Amino acid sequence: MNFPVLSVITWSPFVGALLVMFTARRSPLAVRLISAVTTGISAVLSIVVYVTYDRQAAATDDAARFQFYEKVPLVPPLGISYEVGADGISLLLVLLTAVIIFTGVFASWTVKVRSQEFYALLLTLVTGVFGVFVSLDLFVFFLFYELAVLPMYLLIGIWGSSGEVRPRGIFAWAYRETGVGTKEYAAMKLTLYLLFGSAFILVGIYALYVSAGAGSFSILELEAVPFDPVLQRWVFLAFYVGFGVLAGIWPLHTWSPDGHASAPTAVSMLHAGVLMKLGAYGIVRVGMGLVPEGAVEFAWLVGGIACINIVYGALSAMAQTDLKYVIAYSSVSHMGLVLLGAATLTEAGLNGSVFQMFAHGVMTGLFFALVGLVYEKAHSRDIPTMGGFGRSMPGVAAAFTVGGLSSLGLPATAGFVAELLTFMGAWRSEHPWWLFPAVLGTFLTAIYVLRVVRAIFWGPPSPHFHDLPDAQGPEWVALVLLVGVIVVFGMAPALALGLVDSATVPLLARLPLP
Amino acid sequence: MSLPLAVLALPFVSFVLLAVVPPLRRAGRVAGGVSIAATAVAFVCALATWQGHLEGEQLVPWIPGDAGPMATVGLLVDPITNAMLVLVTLVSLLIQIYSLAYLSDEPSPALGRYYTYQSLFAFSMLGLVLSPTFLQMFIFWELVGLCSYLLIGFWYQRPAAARAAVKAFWITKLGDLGFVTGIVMLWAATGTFEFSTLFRMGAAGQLPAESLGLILFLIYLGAVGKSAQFPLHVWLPDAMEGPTPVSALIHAATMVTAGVFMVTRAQPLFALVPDLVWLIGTVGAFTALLAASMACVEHDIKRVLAYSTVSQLGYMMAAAGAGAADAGFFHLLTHGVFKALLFLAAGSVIHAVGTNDMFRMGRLWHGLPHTGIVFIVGTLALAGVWPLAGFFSKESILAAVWGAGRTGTFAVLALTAFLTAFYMFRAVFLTFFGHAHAGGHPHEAPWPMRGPLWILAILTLVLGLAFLASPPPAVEAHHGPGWLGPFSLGLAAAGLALAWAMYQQRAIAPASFSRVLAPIDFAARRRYGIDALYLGLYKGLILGFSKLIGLIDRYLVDGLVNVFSALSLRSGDRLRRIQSGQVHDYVYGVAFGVLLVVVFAHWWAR
Amino acid sequence: MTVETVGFWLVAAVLLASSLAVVLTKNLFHAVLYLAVALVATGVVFLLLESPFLFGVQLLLYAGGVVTIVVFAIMLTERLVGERITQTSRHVVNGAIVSAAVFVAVVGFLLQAGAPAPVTERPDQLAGLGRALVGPYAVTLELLGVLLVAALLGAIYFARADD
Amino acid sequence: MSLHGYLTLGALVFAIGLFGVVTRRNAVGMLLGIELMLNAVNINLVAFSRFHADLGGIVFSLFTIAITVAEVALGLAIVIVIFRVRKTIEADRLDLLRG
Repeated sequence: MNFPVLSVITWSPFVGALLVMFTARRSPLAVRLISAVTTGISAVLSIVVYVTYDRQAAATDDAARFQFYEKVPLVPPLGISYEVGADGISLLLVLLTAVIIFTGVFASWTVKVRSQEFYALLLTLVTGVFGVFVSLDLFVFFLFYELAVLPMYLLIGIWGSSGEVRPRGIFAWAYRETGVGTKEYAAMKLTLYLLFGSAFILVGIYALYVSAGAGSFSILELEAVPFDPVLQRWVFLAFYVGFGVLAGIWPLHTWSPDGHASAPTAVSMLHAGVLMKLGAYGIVRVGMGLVPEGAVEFAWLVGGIACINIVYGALSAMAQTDLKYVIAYSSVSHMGLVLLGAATLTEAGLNGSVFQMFAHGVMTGLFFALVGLVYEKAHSRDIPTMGGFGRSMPGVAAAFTVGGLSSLGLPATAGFVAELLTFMGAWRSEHPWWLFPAVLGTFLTAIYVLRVVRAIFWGPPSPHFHDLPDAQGPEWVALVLLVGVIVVFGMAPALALGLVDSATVPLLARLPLP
Repeated sequence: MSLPLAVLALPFVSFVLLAVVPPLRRAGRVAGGVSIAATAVAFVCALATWQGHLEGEQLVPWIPGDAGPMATVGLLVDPITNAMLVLVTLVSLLIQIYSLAYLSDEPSPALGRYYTYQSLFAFSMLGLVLSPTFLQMFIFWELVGLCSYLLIGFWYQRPAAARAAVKAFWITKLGDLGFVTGIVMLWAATGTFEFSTLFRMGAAGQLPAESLGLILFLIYLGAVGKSAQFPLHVWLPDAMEGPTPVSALIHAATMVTAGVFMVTRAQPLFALVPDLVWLIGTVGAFTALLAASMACVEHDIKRVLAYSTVSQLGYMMAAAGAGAADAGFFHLLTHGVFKALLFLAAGSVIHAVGTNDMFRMGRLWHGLPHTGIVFIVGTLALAGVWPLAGFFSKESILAAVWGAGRTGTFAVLALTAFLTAFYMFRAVFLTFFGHAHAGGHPHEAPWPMRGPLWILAILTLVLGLAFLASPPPAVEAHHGPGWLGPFSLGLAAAGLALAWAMYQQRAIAPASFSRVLAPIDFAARRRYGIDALYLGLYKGLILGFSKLIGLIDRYLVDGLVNVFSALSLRSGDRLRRIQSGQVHDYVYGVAFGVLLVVVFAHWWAR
Repeated sequence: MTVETVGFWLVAAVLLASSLAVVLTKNLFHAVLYLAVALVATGVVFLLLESPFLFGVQLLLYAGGVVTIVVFAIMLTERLVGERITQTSRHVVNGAIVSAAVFVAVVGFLLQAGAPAPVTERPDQLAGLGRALVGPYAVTLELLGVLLVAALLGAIYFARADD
Repeated sequence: MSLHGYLTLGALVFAIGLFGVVTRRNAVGMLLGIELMLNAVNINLVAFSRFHADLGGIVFSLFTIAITVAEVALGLAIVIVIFRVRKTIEADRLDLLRG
């Protein structure tokens, strides 16, 4: 038995959470150090597995697709086992998660209230995310999925911040009764939405499990089962809706702006950066991987809704005056690009989609880290009152600009490569017109991102704020790391795409494309 | 290929150094030194490349794919590239030296930032001209756009600069949408971005005939945005909010010519679609005239030059539209030299008097003789006066257009040539002669600024003389009829004379002149309403629509969610009344449950 | 009329009468005493069903233990309140209707089901019981022990004096 | 005597117990009703055991008895606590759990 490297990556944060809960009482520094070390272990190991993955073997031998494989039977009669393994897609996303949580620990260095519990929950959540990306057993996959979703409720409900939404319009009465705008509302909304999605996923998983003979939850074994086309269609729809809620598909996306806006910095980073990717990953891995006919059948739906997401999200982002809402809606828009890439069912598009998951994850992580910094220093998220921050916080301004440029797909940032590949895939897909909403989306993104940059960092200094300090100490670690990843992967996309390609090509080869 | 690679790498190294080593950047002048040194060495390398006729192509995979790389990057060196390399490095070098004095009042960190951007720009522009693929060209195309954005917004605390920067970015981005769509479609049809492969396929007739027109049109849109062609020209005059050296480098000599360069580069492809070539020429000529007319009523000296740049870019495009991309490219090179000269001279004037408004200048000749001389040299070159460099390139364009039988275009260009002479001499008379306005005693700029001016002025003259001695291929290729030379000189003279009469002698009142041409004057002063149209579209359509979507999302899509939520809360509120807290009631409930089960077992389960 | 039949009717009559008395009598103390009678009668029913062991358990544990606890409880609460506890009933008609309905439903169900074939062979009950308790039901028995301890602790916790 | 006889007897006692539970105001009185109901169940279990020759019924009635004892002990403890706190054991005055 080799060193169980994926398990160590996955459980290291959890061990960190336990250590934080049991040993680090009343020592905020120890809490942070333990968190940094345990997530650091995950980060280092995820780089190691990323580098040592044998691409050649994966390309030639179908059995070697999932490497670093571990399997421990849990409930043999039901075919449940702890089965983990990683291919190119998983590895890239594991790397993303590691980067985001590692920087997230630094970005939330200044959390003061109940920091012990905060970090413990955060680390628990990360274990769930890692677990989803590496598990090859649907049952365990689902457990990790829930583990990744539920701590969010507490994290937002306790450490979040409330905003204000004025009840207006024909449904104003409903707003008055639901407490919209408060962090409790946001936390509840997010949790209910995601559990709503989970129900669909669970149904889909059981449908596959039962119709395959109720012998195994293993993805590898279920892949080999030729399911009935009609079943495939229904199950794909269930997966699409279930994972799609987490991926923020229109019109089931409204939890995301409220949730992201209310969540504390590291949680927003993790949530927009990684958790939404969980949804897209689920659609690709479980949806396309296990029910390929359903995926082909409903590509038009996935792609069409993705187009709505792109344009609608960008326009909504433009209309916001709250900084966090802008970023949250931009995530909705970019998740549209991710799903559009996947829906093209082409090599370029799917590579673009996976790369977009990575690029957007890092970028939005950077955004939320920066917004957190600005919020912490200015105690405001209201864009119209801001201005001229570039003078007092040049570092934040520069990092925000880089993030923004990546968001609008400027070359030499990771966002460009992802968008370009998506475009290329779109025009080669069954529905070439998808190209136009996607391109339009990048233009709209350019408008709202640069408007925000101009409104916050440019122009004469705002009279409402004085002596805003730039990022300092641990916060720099987060910013530099994230900016570096964006630029490096933008200039040398082969770093990621070679690996991704080795995973997407076999996936696409299994699709019954016309 | 190591020499061209060095040309590309040096500014990049300088940029990376300045970007990731904050102390170096914050040192200001030291950062300038780093950047200037890198550019100087790059210039030498570019000269060596040019002289050594090092030509060739090299490609490496960039985006991997299952069946070979999906996209490649690399270096392509050919005569066009060589000429551009020399121009870009030379003008960059001179302007970076000039800026050292021009921006000497800036705080050190800001100066360091400026040179960081300058290095990035030099790198991006060189990468653009060295591109062997459409994709790489697009990458650097966007990067120079980014530099333009950052440098226009260099004084980011000025609202006007901030506005101009985003406007420039958005408008060029609009064209770039076409560019990227076009190359993606081209890739989908052919599977490659490489020029050489595409040219080969084009020559062999393997390109999809029916969609090629659309694809190339979309790609041309990128050039429309970048090279400020009608109707996307509106950003360039506003871009003058940036520091003057930036205007000289980016918005006159190099970046804005990228569109012309691209059309020249992809000439073998464009030649396959004659209708599109016709369109390019027509739009170019129209842009030339439109911009010239707006330059005639402008008060701001930099904006006059900006409109003149738009106008000259139109000229170049018109040449390309006449199937003479080489003539256009030739004009690009000479224009790069003397327009940089004009901008830098204008910068020197602004430096001396502290205003951009020509009507508040006058009689500067006495205070600024050096600047005056070089400005007039540049003006003469721009007006196309023999034997300066501009004469030859302009001549070859007119000859090419006449030779292509496009009389209408020729007439428009001739009128533009007349207007060019007029508005440029208008600027000369208003600035250097006439009546003194500005208080104080304007004095000549320091030598770091004067040096580049003289170098460029001498270059303008020497190039002209060199062309006289040995006509370049573009001039050789396009011989106009014999009357063409005198004719265009006559146009220039007429423009000079009119400007002299109106602004020096005051023999003709400008007011009475504008009364005669009232509608045009009215429209030109309002920029033909194009800016207002864009503003209206932006505010009304995009922002308005986004507001609407924002409200729909908040109050309709999310509203429905909240209605569900509120209804659940309400029904929960009703249902909880069942929970009376009375144990007896619960026992009744259990009893009824048992009854229900039993009844069910009785009647339905049978 | 066998002995068993006669015994059954007799015991049934006693059981029903005492049960009714439990739920109808005003005095709580008397109700407890009637409950004791009912429990003993149930024990006799067990005897009729050839389960002497269970009869013993019923007498010792139930009739002895439970009744004693209840009596203690009543005396405690009386002392606390300082007055005799009489009890009143409420919604007697409703209660009667519901109980009658449940009875009718159950009996209706019984009438539908046919009587099982009488079993002739009688296994050795006591030995079998012992084996079952330490065999298949061993874990359950242990759990029961845990439950009893927990209940005991709980009862002590609840009933402890305030301090 | 047939199985039905015993079962009917059980049902009757059960019904009487139920009547007690729903009509008694006093918490102790309700507890007594519950005892009756549990007894009825035991009768059923033992009767089934006897007529099916299966010891399971007897085992279960043993368990039932044991659990009943625990239940009574706890129930009465709770009653006493309630008594201390609320000064009443009238069940219809105890509605803290009303929704």
